[in-house]
Amino acid sequence: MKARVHVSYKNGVLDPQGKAIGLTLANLGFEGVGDVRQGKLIELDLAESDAAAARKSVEAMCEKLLANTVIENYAIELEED
Amino acid sequence: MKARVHVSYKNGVLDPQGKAIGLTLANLGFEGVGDVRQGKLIELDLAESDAAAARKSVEAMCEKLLANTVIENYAIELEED
Amino acid sequence: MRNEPTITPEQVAEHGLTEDEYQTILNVLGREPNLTELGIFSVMWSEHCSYKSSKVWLKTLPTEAPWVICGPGENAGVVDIGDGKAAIFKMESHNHPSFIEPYQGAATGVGGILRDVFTMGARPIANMNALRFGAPEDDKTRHLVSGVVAGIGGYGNCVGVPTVGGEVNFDPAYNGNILVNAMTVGLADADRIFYSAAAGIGNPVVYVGSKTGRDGIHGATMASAEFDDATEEKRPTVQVGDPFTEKLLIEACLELMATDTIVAIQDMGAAGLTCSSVEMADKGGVGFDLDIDKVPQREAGMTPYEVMLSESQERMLIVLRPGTEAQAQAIFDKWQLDFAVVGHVSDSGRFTGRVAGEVVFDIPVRPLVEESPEYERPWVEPKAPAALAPVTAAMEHMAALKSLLAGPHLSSRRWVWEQYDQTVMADTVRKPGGDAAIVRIHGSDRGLAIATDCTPRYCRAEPRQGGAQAVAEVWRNITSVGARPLAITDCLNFGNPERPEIMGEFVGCIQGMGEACRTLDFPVVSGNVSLYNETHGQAILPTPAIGGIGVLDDLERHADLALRRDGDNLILIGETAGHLGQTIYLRQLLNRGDGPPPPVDLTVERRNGDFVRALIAAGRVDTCHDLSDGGLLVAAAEMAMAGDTGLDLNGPEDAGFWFGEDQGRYLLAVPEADTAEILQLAEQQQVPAQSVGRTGGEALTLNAGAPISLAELRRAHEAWLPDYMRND
Amino acid sequence: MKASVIVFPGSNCDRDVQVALASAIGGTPDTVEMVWHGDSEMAKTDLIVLPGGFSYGDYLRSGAMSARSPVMREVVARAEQGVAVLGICNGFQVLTEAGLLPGALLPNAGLKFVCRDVQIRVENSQTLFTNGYQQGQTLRIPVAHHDGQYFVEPETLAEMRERDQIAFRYCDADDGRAANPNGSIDDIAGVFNDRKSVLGLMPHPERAADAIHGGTDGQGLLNSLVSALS
Ligand SMILES: Nc1ncnc2c1ncn2[C@@H]1O[C@H](COP(=O)(O)OP(=O)(O)O)[C@@H](O)[C@H]1O
Ligand SMILES: [Mg+2]
Repeated sequence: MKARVHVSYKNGVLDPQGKAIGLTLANLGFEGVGDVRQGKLIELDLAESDAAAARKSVEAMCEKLLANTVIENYAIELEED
Repeated sequence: MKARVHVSYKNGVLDPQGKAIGLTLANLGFEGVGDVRQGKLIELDLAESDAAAARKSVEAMCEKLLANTVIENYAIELEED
Repeated sequence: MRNEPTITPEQVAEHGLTEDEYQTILNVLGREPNLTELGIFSVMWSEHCSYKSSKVWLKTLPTEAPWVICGPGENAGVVDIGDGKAAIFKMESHNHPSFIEPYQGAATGVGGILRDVFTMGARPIANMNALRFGAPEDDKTRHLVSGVVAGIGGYGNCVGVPTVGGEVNFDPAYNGNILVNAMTVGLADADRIFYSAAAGIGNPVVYVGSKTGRDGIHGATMASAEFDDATEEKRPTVQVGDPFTEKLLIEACLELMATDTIVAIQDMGAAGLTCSSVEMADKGGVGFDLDIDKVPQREAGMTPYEVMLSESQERMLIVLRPGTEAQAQAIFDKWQLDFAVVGHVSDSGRFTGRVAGEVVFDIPVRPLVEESPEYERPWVEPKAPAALAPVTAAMEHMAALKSLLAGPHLSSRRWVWEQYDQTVMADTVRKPGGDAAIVRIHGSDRGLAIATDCTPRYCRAEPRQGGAQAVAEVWRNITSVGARPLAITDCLNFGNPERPEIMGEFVGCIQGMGEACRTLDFPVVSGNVSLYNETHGQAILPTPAIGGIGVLDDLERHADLALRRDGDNLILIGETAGHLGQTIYLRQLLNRGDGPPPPVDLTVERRNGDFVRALIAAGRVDTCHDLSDGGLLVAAAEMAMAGDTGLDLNGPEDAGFWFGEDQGRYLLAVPEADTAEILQLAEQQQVPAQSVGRTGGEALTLNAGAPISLAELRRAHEAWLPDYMRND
Repeated sequence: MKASVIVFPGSNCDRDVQVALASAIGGTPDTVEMVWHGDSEMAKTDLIVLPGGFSYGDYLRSGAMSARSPVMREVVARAEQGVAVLGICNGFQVLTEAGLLPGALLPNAGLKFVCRDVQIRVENSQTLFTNGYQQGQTLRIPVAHHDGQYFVEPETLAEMRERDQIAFRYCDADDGRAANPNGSIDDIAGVFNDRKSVLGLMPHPERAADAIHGGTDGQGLLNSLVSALS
């Protein structure tokens, strides 16, 4: 089973990277670009084949390591091989 | 329209971040975690409402700024508001 | 005024205000506050902003000297360093945020202290960091070390200010409350210092930097509250630092400061726009009238409460001369920073905010500052430590040395400082690894020496001695490189001041610091207090971290600790009684923490230090190291390893001689030809001095025992921290 | 010789390299011109320097945003005319992002910022940047970077070797640690373009150019330029 974890800053937390990208896109002449946010996408190969068990384990990984929930949210997507 | 750009290292480019995450997960006692890769996810709010035009413009952003195609691949997903 | 629901007792309590404090608010306003006003009072009267528990004691510290241009009370302290230049410096804590989010907490700590310094007109030229973590065995420690160090580096490196030194301690007392204290030193022209007192009725009040978001609201109150299990649940907002914007802000502000447009300037730190406005208005004896809707905002729909209490980073407030708005704006536009006229200076003496013309808060400035609570917290005299029980040597001395060098307390901190850019700006003369860092005063042959220190276990055992020792050790470290110590900043980290024992520690440390400052002519010019560092009633060790600076009039004449030559005599300066109480030797090798800390005799400290400094300044000594944690044998080994030159040491056999931590001592390496004369000079000046060894070879030998190679020692010394952090 | 240093928002070694270059030229600092990134005009110059720092915070990718700033179009045009271009640290990253040098700079293999002295070997002393050194000479110069891991496709690397485009390699650590501080492929610390008119390197020669730095091995690079271009 494959898991994709998307870690992003919570709403209201400053995202300096996103801000700088937005500025540069504007400087490059791209128009109509509003808010830009940059997050992480972590892809994991899991031996686990049961979806519920996999989700539980990835959730634990997020809480313990992949995200700092003080400032970050995470979302998990699972995909059968 | 919202665009999500997923930027990841090409095969053959070392991904030390992914590797470090994998190691730490193992140290934390998570079992059965195989390959781990870390990429970026860039989310853009676009004024453009036509999907084809939006994709074209985001492709240009990727080629010009968001990805370095010497080392990275990118994938674009669009989402109506 | 907009109609808002009346304030409930719960709201008052949630804002950390006591009933008495709330009653004072009612008296000041002559009516009930609205929620925004309550928020403003609460942050202004928080421990962090009002120093309500510490003020009475801080006033007892000496703050003056002929070279002090500006002491405590402004954003940072300013001292004259000669040649028309001034050094501006301060230290600040970011303890609580760093525990919750180590990377961002530490990073924004560095950002905050940088702003305190450049807001006064200085270009930051050096950063320092004093870090205290829990026991290495504690689950959280490794993760905290990793994040804090990366965060300090992440911010300072990006901004382009070298991090040139600091300290790292581990002790179980910090398990639930780590300490992250950051210091910045800046350089300015002595006649171009900028202050925060607003003036000029009608002058524009200008906001520059980043936009205001909903981050860090209640940060100032959080920094003043004790931790409990619910804290992690509450998930207080920690700010994310943007060092890139900070770098632009430094350049833009310095560019603006070169013009003639600024009346007053102040960074927005704790309590953001509220605290900066109120302080500027109060210092100038004027009022401030703000249009809240003109404040650049990152998010839609922010309430005045949120705008006023936000602790978004990288923002400054400026009062401009009338008519200079366009000139100023052009500079901030160039650096792509926000710029907005958000109000004006008024003669009302009131702090007023409006949204769409409607008044949303209206508070008299003077009482908001002057009626702030000030407590004479009860305190008890700390118990005198019991006498030291007899000590039997733990093991053979060389084995003890190796074990100490390879342990958590005395191992090399290279793993830490290599994550910091130590050489950007190309003026770093002495990097981390010595007693004090040295940074060249740009474009001259002069330098600044910078050191931070504190020995918390001494402070716990005997606060008064500990407070004096911390100041003395900084003075000694600066002296060791040959610099003239000028002044200090402090960061006073303690537990809950409402407990009389803790308040007793605080009082004792301050008294000791004050005595040391007076005797050593080393005044306090800035500082910061961080209280309530406790979890479940477990307080940290009392930790008055001291940061000091000194000046070197001739960079050619400075000393460092690396042995340079074979055949030098190693001269020990100062009295060695063999004091083992509270030493690292006792603690690490015998697992004991008893006895009094080493006594500090400030007159002797001064006499010995003045002697050593004069020798270095005269160009007669170029190799010097002060003695501190671990005592004589550790210091000698550090000199040998740094210079890759061996030592043959001779002296009495007792552990106290080699590992005692008697104060006021230095080791000098002196060529044979000069030795007799230097010993004679010492005798004339009643400075104890004796030869304890001779340099040469590639090993350390003690009293003709089995040698231990420098390579082996170095391996032991360098290994502990990287090994410990291997899997962070 | 006329030299220009490009200043990007977030550059922080611009002054350092200005001071070091001016001293190599033998003038006061203002003899070296500072050019703001937003300017697309640049006076005639013999050497363009892209300094170290964190332009645009190193956000997204180091050097990525600066490489797209207006002044870089002019730098690329001048480089094509043969004007010498030197990129140090962040400047090296900008040059690869702008396509003036092959390859890319990835985060250090150790994932940490690293600031320490390294030893590098001069691999090609027949260029305007390195003529003051001996072939194979070892230099001690500090690095200070987070993203210094040089990467290039194996085929390109083979071509680069063929054409003597490797300028410096990390070598002989003298403190028992790995010589290569960042995991760079083939231990590469600096590379030339095909014409040897553009050099990018991670170590900071301007921080080893004055007795107070504790070493002056970087001075040779600046002196080489002065003697070649004056
Ligand atoms: N956090 C840190 N950041 C930078 N340098 C550090 C840090 N901790 C320790 N160092 C450096 O390591 C050396 C030894 O530190 P320490 O043992 O505290 O010195 P001392 O005993 O002279 O006070 C000093 O040069 C100090 O600046
Ligand atoms: Mg010392």
